[in-house]
Amino acid sequence: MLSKKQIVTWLTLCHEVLEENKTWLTQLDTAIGDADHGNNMHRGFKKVHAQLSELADKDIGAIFKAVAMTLISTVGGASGPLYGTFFLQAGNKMAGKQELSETDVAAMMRAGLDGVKMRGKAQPGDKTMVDVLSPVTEALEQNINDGMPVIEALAKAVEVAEQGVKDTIPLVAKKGRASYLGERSKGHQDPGATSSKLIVECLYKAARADS
Amino acid sequence: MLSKKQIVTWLTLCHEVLEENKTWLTQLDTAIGDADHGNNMHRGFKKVHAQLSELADKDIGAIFKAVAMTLISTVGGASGPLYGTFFLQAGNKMAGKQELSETDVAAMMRAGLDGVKMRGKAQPGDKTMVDVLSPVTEALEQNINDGMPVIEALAKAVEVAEQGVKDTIPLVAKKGRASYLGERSKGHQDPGATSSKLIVECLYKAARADS
Amino acid sequence: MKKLINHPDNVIKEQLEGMQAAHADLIKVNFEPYYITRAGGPVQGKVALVSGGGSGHEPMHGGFVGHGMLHAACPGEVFTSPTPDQMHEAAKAAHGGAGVLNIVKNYTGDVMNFEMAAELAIAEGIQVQNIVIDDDVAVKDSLYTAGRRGVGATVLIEKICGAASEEGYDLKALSALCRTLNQNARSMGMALTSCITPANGSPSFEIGDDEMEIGIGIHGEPGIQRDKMKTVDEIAEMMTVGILEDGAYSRILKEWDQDKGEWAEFEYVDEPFKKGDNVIAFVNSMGGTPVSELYGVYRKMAQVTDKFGIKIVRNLIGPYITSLEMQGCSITLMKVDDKMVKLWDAPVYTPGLKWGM
Amino acid sequence: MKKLINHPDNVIKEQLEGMQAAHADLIKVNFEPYYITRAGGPVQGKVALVSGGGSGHEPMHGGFVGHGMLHAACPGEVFTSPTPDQMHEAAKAAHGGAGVLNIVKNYTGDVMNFEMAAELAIAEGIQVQNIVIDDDVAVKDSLYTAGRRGVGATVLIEKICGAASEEGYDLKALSALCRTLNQNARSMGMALTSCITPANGSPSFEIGDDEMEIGIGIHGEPGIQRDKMKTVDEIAEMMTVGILEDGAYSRILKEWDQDKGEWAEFEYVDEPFKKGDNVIAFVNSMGGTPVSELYGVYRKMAQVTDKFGIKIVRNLIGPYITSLEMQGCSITLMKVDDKMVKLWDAPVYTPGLKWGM
Ligand SMILES: Nc1ncnc2c1ncn2[C@@H]1O[C@H](COP(=O)(O)OP(=O)(O)O)[C@@H](O)[C@H]1O
Ligand SMILES: Nc1ncnc2c1ncn2[C@@H]1O[C@H](COP(=O)(O)OP(=O)(O)O)[C@@H](O)[C@H]1O
Ligand SMILES: [Mg+2]
Ligand SMILES: [Mg+2]
Ligand SMILES: [Mg+2]
Ligand SMILES: [Mg+2]
Repeated sequence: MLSKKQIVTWLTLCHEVLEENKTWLTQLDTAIGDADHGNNMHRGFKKVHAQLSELADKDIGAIFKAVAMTLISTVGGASGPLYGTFFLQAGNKMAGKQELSETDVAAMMRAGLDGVKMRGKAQPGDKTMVDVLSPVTEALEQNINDGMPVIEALAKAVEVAEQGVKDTIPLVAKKGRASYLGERSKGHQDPGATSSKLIVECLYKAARADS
Repeated sequence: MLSKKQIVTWLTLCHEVLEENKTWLTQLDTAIGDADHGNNMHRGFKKVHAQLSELADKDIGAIFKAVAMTLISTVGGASGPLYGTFFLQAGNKMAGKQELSETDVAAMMRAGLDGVKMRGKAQPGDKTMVDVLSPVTEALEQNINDGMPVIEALAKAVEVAEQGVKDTIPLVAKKGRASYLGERSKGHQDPGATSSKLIVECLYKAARADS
Repeated sequence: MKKLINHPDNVIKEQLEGMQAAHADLIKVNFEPYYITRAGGPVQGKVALVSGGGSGHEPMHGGFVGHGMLHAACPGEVFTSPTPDQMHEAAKAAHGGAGVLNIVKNYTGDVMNFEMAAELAIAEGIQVQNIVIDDDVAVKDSLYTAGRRGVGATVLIEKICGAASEEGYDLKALSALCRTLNQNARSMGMALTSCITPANGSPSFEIGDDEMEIGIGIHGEPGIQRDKMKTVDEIAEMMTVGILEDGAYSRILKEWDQDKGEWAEFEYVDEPFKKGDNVIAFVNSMGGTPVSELYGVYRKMAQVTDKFGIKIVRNLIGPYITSLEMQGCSITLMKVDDKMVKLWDAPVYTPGLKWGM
Repeated sequence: MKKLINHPDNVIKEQLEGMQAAHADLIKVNFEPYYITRAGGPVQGKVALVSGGGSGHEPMHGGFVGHGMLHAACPGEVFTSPTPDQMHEAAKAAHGGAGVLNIVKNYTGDVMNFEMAAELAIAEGIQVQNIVIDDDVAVKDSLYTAGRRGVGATVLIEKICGAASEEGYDLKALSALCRTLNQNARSMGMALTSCITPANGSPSFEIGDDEMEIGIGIHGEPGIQRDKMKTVDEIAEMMTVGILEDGAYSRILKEWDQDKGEWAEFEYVDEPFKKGDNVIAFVNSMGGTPVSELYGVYRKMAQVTDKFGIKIVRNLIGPYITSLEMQGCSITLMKVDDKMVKLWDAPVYTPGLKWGM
């Protein structure tokens, strides 16, 4: 189970981690993009973090939808609408909840992933954030369905995320800005997949923090 | 005495030497100017050289005036009108001559220098070609008045020219483009003084060539 | 990084303040969120032409707000699409009761953000259409990529559609014109240098003094290939031939279906240029290349188009859709008929483009 | 050196060919010697406005030939004054029977070559006047230097005098206007980078990534001083204050004395700017700086002029008088009265500047 407090911790950690990794994400987006992903994600989650105190009394679904609105109106670029839609769909699915069961966590990821795929039309293998979000969602669903507790399931999700982001390296991008580079996108890690992995890691860390 | 043949040799040597020194003059004009003096002088004397064959039957004054017209219409910048006026006034002074006596050589230089000073209003010490042409003219007048033969007088003139161009180095430019730099023009050799020195050296070499 | 800026965080705000100070007679800059509208306010009864994109491409789009061109423009962060709320505010501020046409350059972010913006406006009863511009031939196919980028044609389209709005085209007719112009246009870009965004402070790619990038976009990203530096004749010929020999191009673009009240997909097939076509030729500086070099490009491009049997009826030469200080150029050819040429010639009075009034 | 050129020896010719191909409706390029005149030919009964200078400053001057601005322009080699025979041919081609006004930027070469050209025209019975432009405040005095350089004011003067010629000013009145405009204008320039001339292939000066040159001209030469790089606010403030606090300036300029039939020297004293003055403000890119950064410059410049009590009534912002691809900017302020503003607003239609028609 994840408490609301842990959800808020998750979002706080996202802000810290995306700030720490701003330069790294920028470098990734320099090699195969326009060098703004680090700044985009930092800007968005900084604003999310600033709003967390006034969201404390809302249910988790409402928190996610507020996060969605903030990301959509702050991030810009491709990642803004995509992550925004992730949290919007997650928020719809988690409407009214004050805490998330294991099953909720898997459903939240599935709703978010489906939103990203609906919005961006990417499939696994296209060298995008979907190459992390998809295997993570499937692993969570599988493990949680098998009865794994949430902390362990998220630990496994992190491993899957790490593998997923590494797996983007040899891919030729078929979506997003990197796709303009064709074969030249090979050999470079995808920035959006990287920020997704970081976000998943933060969820795991939040699950291990105080509830 | 200088024969017409030696005068033509002089102009031919000017072309060769200014071509060889094009990069050097460019570098000097880069430090305290707009980096075109080497190209300007090369362009002008290349055209002069191309016309020399058709000037063979004219008198020395007419040759100089043709050189003036060519330089004026080809060189551009500050050095075009200045060197053009040098040869125009020299040509007027040497009108009708088929050979130049020692006295003629001094008078030619004086007429040319006066033309340059009339046109550009520079005085010795302003860090220009006048800082070579003026001491050269005075030395020639003095030595030739004292009865020195032309080759020896020109050898002395070359020494004076070399000293004159070195003397431009510590000067603060008061004329021309270098004057915009104020104190920053100190420590740099003047490009126009350098091309003047080269031209004087060529006259000396021509005096030692076949008449 | 050496730029005429203060703190990188304030670049966009300050440059917009400078634009406002300079062009108070032409434009009104809103600061929270950022958007630019005409100083005279919305034009009642005319379709509002709206565009936007990352900052860093000036004068596009903010410099094209004014009579005869855009009604509103939204600048995002440097090279980052603006956000839906920003575009929605701009559309509301510019709306003159006859609907909004969003000119959307084909980048994943631009398309998604403009779609969400359109949904917000439609939800409030404003008629909207989004037309996607995708003229860049360097990106070869649409199946295995995000599709062709929207580049130089955007400027020409903003001008011609701006005139058409002025003439009273309704939203449907203006959308059709915009669509046709996009289908009529093809572009190709190249770079001698990359560029440095204020937020990052380092070049967007490294490139040697004897190299060039072919097939670049406008966001400082690498092109489709790296080559040894060539002469301008070779470069201009390669780019122009690349445009002229580009074959039929097919892809699916999303537009709003007014009747069904939802997004619908349409397949469009562009035909290649052919002998006898009249074109507008646009030779663009990426920002750091001076106009003198553009004339060297134009010279060879005009020889190639002439040999192909194409007639250049109008041209535009200068820095109009840029990538900060990048040195490089792009060529756009747009097939036009007499009506389009008249619209091109119609008066325009914006910070970045003026003639006829 | 990476430029969009072919062989360095052919740069000027090819870029002129490109200009001719692009603007056959506006200009006619002569190739031996190089000069540019209006496509419509000389304008009978109006004073022919002629200027020229080294190539490398495009669009100035060739890009300013056309209705409402220059009648002829002479491009020399890069950064090298054109020659008298060239200017004489241009004057003859442009002469419409009402005399020729040469706008001469104050460089030793430009002044001497234009003087010799004027003498050639006068000898053929053409009425001529040469007015020297010397607006650069970075050069402090005229006694121990070649005098202030002619820089940004040249563009504004070519526009305003072009309109005055169109209005029918005779040579005397046009010369007087030109002289007054020059006395009303002051400029200052700075550079972040140097530039590379095609003929030489290497930078005109070395400069570090944390340095800038203050008080540059337009020929790639070093400025009057080297500084550590500063913010755009500091730079724009320094330049604008430098212009506004420049005191009375006195120098001797040569003009043709029509009655005596010879060159005569005149002492001119320019008064400094004062509270209540109306000005045209011109923020210029040296060629490689994008317009977005110019707006950052404009913002602070406008704050400084406002504080000084000066009103900006018109402005010009962009790359108009350049040094190849140099990154940097210049500011020009020109005091104007209502008549001058009307001339500024008058229609102009040239490759480099268009409005009103
Ligand atoms: N269609 C898409 N579906 C899913 N993810 C995408 C898509 N397009 C781009 N992305 C993700 O967005 C990331 C880039 O984000 P960002 O740099 O913020 O946007 P932009 O490309 O507009 O500059 C990519 O690394 C990729 O992971
Ligand atoms: N008023 C002057 N009188 C004499 N010589 C001058 C004067 N002005 C400039 N020069 C000479 O011209 C040289 C520069 O020539 P050049 O580079 O060809 O012309 P520009 O300065 O127009 O580029 C200077 O080095 C100087 O010797
Ligand atoms: Mg990006
Ligand atoms: Mg020089
Ligand atoms: Mg982006
Ligand atoms: Mg020169």
